[in-house]
Amino acid sequence: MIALLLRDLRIAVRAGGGFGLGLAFFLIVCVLVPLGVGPESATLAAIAPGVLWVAALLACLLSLDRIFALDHEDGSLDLLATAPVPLEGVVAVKALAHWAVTGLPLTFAAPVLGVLLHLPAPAQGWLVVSLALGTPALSVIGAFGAALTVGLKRGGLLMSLLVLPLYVPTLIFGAEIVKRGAEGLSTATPLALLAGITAGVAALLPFASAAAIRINLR
Amino acid sequence: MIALLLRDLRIAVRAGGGFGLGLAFFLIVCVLVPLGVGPESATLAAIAPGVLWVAALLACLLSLDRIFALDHEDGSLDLLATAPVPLEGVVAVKALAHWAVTGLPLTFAAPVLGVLLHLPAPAQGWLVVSLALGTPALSVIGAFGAALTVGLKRGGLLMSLLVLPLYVPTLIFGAEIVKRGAEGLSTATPLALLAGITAGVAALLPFASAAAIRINLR
Amino acid sequence: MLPDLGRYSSEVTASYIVSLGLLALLIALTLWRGARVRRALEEMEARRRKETGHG
Amino acid sequence: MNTRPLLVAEGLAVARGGVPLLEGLSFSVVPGRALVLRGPNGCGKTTLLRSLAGLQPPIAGTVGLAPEGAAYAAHADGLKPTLSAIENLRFWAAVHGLGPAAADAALDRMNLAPFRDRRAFNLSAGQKRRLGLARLLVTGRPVWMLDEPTVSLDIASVALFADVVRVHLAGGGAALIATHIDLGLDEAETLDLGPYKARPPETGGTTGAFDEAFA
Amino acid sequence: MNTRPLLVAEGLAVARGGVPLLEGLSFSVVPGRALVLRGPNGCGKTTLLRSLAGLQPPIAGTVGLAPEGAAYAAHADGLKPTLSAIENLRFWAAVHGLGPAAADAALDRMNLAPFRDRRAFNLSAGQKRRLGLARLLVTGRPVWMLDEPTVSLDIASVALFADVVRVHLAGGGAALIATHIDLGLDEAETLDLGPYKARPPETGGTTGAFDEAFA
Amino acid sequence: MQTSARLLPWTVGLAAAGLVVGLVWGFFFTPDDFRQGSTVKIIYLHVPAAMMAINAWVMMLVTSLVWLIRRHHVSALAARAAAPIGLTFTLIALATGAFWGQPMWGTWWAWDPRLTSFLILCLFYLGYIALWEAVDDPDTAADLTGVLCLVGSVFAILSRYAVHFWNQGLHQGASLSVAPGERMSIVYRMPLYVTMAGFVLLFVALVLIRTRTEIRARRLKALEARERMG
Ligand code: HEM
Ligand SMILES: Nc1ncnc2c1ncn2[C@@H]1O[C@H](COP(=O)(O)OP(=O)(O)OP(=O)(O)O)[C@@H](O)[C@H]1O
Ligand SMILES: Nc1ncnc2c1ncn2[C@@H]1O[C@H](COP(=O)(O)OP(=O)(O)OP(=O)(O)O)[C@@H](O)[C@H]1O
Ligand SMILES: [Mg+2]
Ligand SMILES: [Mg+2]
Repeated sequence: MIALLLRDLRIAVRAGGGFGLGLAFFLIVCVLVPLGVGPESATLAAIAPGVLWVAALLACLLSLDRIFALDHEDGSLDLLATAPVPLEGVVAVKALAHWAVTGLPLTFAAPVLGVLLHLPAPAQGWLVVSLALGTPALSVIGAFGAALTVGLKRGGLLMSLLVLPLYVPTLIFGAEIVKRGAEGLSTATPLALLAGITAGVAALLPFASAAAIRINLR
Repeated sequence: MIALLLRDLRIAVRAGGGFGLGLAFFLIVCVLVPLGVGPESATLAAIAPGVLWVAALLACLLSLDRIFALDHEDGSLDLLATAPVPLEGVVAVKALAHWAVTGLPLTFAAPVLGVLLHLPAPAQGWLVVSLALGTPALSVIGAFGAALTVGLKRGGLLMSLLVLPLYVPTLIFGAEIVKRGAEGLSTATPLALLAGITAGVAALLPFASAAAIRINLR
Repeated sequence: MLPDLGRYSSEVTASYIVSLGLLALLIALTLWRGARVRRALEEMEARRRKETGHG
Repeated sequence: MNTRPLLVAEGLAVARGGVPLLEGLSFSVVPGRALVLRGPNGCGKTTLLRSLAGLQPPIAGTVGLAPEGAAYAAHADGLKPTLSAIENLRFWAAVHGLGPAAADAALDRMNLAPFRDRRAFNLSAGQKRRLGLARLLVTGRPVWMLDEPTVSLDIASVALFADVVRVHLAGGGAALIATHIDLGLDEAETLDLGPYKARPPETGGTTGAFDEAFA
Repeated sequence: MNTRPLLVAEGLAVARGGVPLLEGLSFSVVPGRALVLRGPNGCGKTTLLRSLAGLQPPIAGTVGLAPEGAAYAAHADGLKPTLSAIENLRFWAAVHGLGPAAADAALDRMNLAPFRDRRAFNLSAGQKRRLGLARLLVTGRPVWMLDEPTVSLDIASVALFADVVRVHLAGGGAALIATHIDLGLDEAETLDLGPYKARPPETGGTTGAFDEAFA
Repeated sequence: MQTSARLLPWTVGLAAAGLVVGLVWGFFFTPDDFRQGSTVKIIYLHVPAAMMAINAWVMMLVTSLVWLIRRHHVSALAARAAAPIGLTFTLIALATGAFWGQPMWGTWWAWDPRLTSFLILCLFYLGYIALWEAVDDPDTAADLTGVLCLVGSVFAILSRYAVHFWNQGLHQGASLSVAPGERMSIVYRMPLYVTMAGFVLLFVALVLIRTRTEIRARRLKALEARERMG
């Protein structure tokens, strides 16, 4: 388990492993949006929460694309399945590793981009909080999607297709938190709901993912 | 050449080949944005052009992720490089195939999503035009990025990092066209510039891409 | 002896600190890596010289 | 050493993609013995091994095998291209609850020591394969299931590998090897899969799906 | 048949990852003959073949080969998993300017006819390999460069393949084969790469260009 | 190597001198601007940094060309060495600019064309460095990044025009050039010149050091590889 975590992290920080690239993607999307939408700071401020969350979501999505696929191609997934470790654990650990490589950096980088998008100061804190709470859910759900599509060549896009709908609740509550924070309203409810989602997902989805992988392997 | 085109298209329409998935991704992003940003139609209308273009751009990006990587993994790129066809041609054809699979459907689907984002009616036509003009450039530029990263495992994200900045001009002009269309201004200048970019890129970049591939193969 | 920076003292000082900080970081990294690589290379060459000396 | 078989297959029938390939297979492997599976390409060796390893369910018959009894080595080696040889091995050792020492030993055993810190990505075909086989040594599993283990190994390496297997058998292990070449293992009896080819259902074979046309 | 060599290598030295592997290689292959490259794992066979095929520049020496003279078959087969066997072949035939007829012929030749419409993805290891070799028949190139062509082929298929090569040679072609097993080709002379192992530059070996060159 | 070794101490010394003098002078001994108040002092960091950020990329472009055409290894390594420095300067320009914007424009960040194009330049730096890191065969990496640098430069210029087309900004123009409008008085310009010189020399010095490091690193890599081969 620990070994698996370490290995995944090590692979991630190796050349071409894509550490920090999720971050870069996040950054770039946040830069592109104003280029498309236009520089009026009022508009930007209005859409900032939504854009930031969508960007974070896409960054996660893109980076977990091949979370299992690579292991499948080189056969290590077969071997892990026959190894004396529960496949559920494997899935959970891989999701965790992915979060550590993607979600965590995103959370820290978010405020800077908030500034770029003229996100009102009070909302900054809430942005960080909501991301810290929400990104783990993104990773776990994404791992499920990756597990479903592990067998397929070019599964990447199909996966995003499957996963994005699953992301909807997380996105809505996450963005809601930031929006309310910006307007100085109470954020208790969405916070609770978001936390609930993350907890539930982290507790249950790994089993589904493991099942999906087993099916894909035979 | 023709054979290559047909083959790529056939692979694309095969199961898991990712035809229409770019489209679906486009659709989903356009759906997610209102969820994140909120339902006020005024805001949406204001940001519609930008969002649509950014979404289209990401859809392209995601789907061309592994345009060469797959051929590299299974060795067909080596064989194509030794085959009696110019590598530049190969690159161009692959970009073309990618466009036919991604950019083209996007263009047709755009108006629907425009409505969904309250894009004012007059802009609809311009949206289609700008996409039709711009997406080929996206494919060609993307092919260049893919060529640069072909050797690498998990090159996908690095590629987006390399490619997205290159997309900036296309994005700006494309979105500008739609915005001006929405406001009923003249769109001649950005149209001309966009067309210029597409033409220039299509004419020159394949050589750079081919060079990059040759380098990666040795 | 700091000159009084009027209303904007915070901005000015902050910008100076940040910039000099960044520069310092860059320089530190450069020197550190330089030293590390040089050391590694030297001991590697020493080893090779010994081997070729023996053989 | 005791002779309770480590692996027992009874009336086994396996299918791939809905096509029954082999049926009526019954055999058992006792400690210290190896069983070499022979058969033309596509007769179902890989499929059989996957079924025995529990990666896919047989369509008929039973597999008697201690849980965590078998280590499976497939066509693919399960190596991470960006990790060094030793890192790859250490990982598998850790997964199977063995320490790094075991990994080092295994590396030397397959004499890959010179490539200890080389990215797997930068190994030649045969070196990769050897590394993949070294993995078996860090599983600590009694039954080895090997799918064409000697692919792209040179003569020396094949001999080395045969040696490793011999030691494993001597240590009370067992091995199931699908291969086309002769390993020169005198502990090995050979099982030709030809006779067990699944008959089309009309003639009483196990029924699969309708793409019999190919099989 | 004429005996102007189809492939001439002079004073060839090849490197991989900046490390010189082989040097001082000089040989030539005339029509009708095959050259079998032998050498332990990692001695540089693959690298040599890639250099000869023009995929990577040699660090010294020259390769004399007609443009479009060689067909290269690597460790990987260049098959599209989602395309059927025949579609894969037809594609390569078209790329080399041959018609679908050639593809069908090649398929039968490697007796893959039963798997004509099976996705490459669903072929067994050996079947995949055979399909990859069938590709050579649709290139129409005189010089074949084969990297361990018989990997995971059963005995029958090896014989079949040797036969195909024999015919190719008889037709005035030539072949360069890196392999560890004996193909039983009597047209083949063997070249052992052992003696050509690159020496370290101290003892006058070729240097990997810039890297060690500068002081 | 030898030439650089001889050059190094001088550049280092001069760079240090220039920076210290210029910055101290600028920070302590210049009057406040009547409009901008003390914020004008930021210019001594901002402008040189911005200038060098651009020039660094130009330098990389040139060296990449030299590598691609003449296959001169050192120049490729020089390009690699320059990238992080350029990135740092870009960040400094951005940061100081941001701090300047707060009082002047009342916002940390505005999507002003020059600012935006700088942000994009920053992205190009990131991509370039990432590619260097990702490819592990040195020559391949050099070639690829070289190609990227060429194409990137073209697109960087394109983007600049695109951005200007996209939004007319509130950022002041190059007032050092003979602009008709407000020219900074001599009081501000002298220290500015000095700091600029300082930044240039600093850049040169760093490039020299880093290039030497890169060369050593590469030799090291080669020797290790050879050792493994035995
Ligand atoms: C964060 C955003 C900013 C960026 C990226 C930025 C970037 C630049 C660049 C690229 C230059 C050109 C240097 C040259 O022409 O050689 C420049 C010069 C300058 N900037 Fe900024 N700037 C920013 C914010 C500001 C702000 C907020 C102010 C003050 C209101 C400002 C004042 C100046 C001045 C006075 C110059 C000197 C013009 C000249 O003499 O060339 N900048 N900046
Ligand atoms: N990218 C690389 N960097 C450094 N060394 C490498 C790289 N790739 C391969 N090597 C080394 O180059 C040597 C030659 O590899 P090559 O694949 O040519 O051997 P081979 O003769 O084909 O071996 P095999 O018979 O196992 O295929 C091997 O020792 C390998 O470890
Ligand atoms: N997904 C699939 N659907 C249908 N048939 C399949 C599928 N995968 C493999 N097959 C067929 O199943 C048969 C057995 O495949 P298997 O890989 O077990 O053969 P094998 O004995 O391992 O051959 P080899 O010695 O070449 O590895 C082959 O004829 C193959 O064509
Ligand atoms: Mg098999
Ligand atoms: Mg090889």
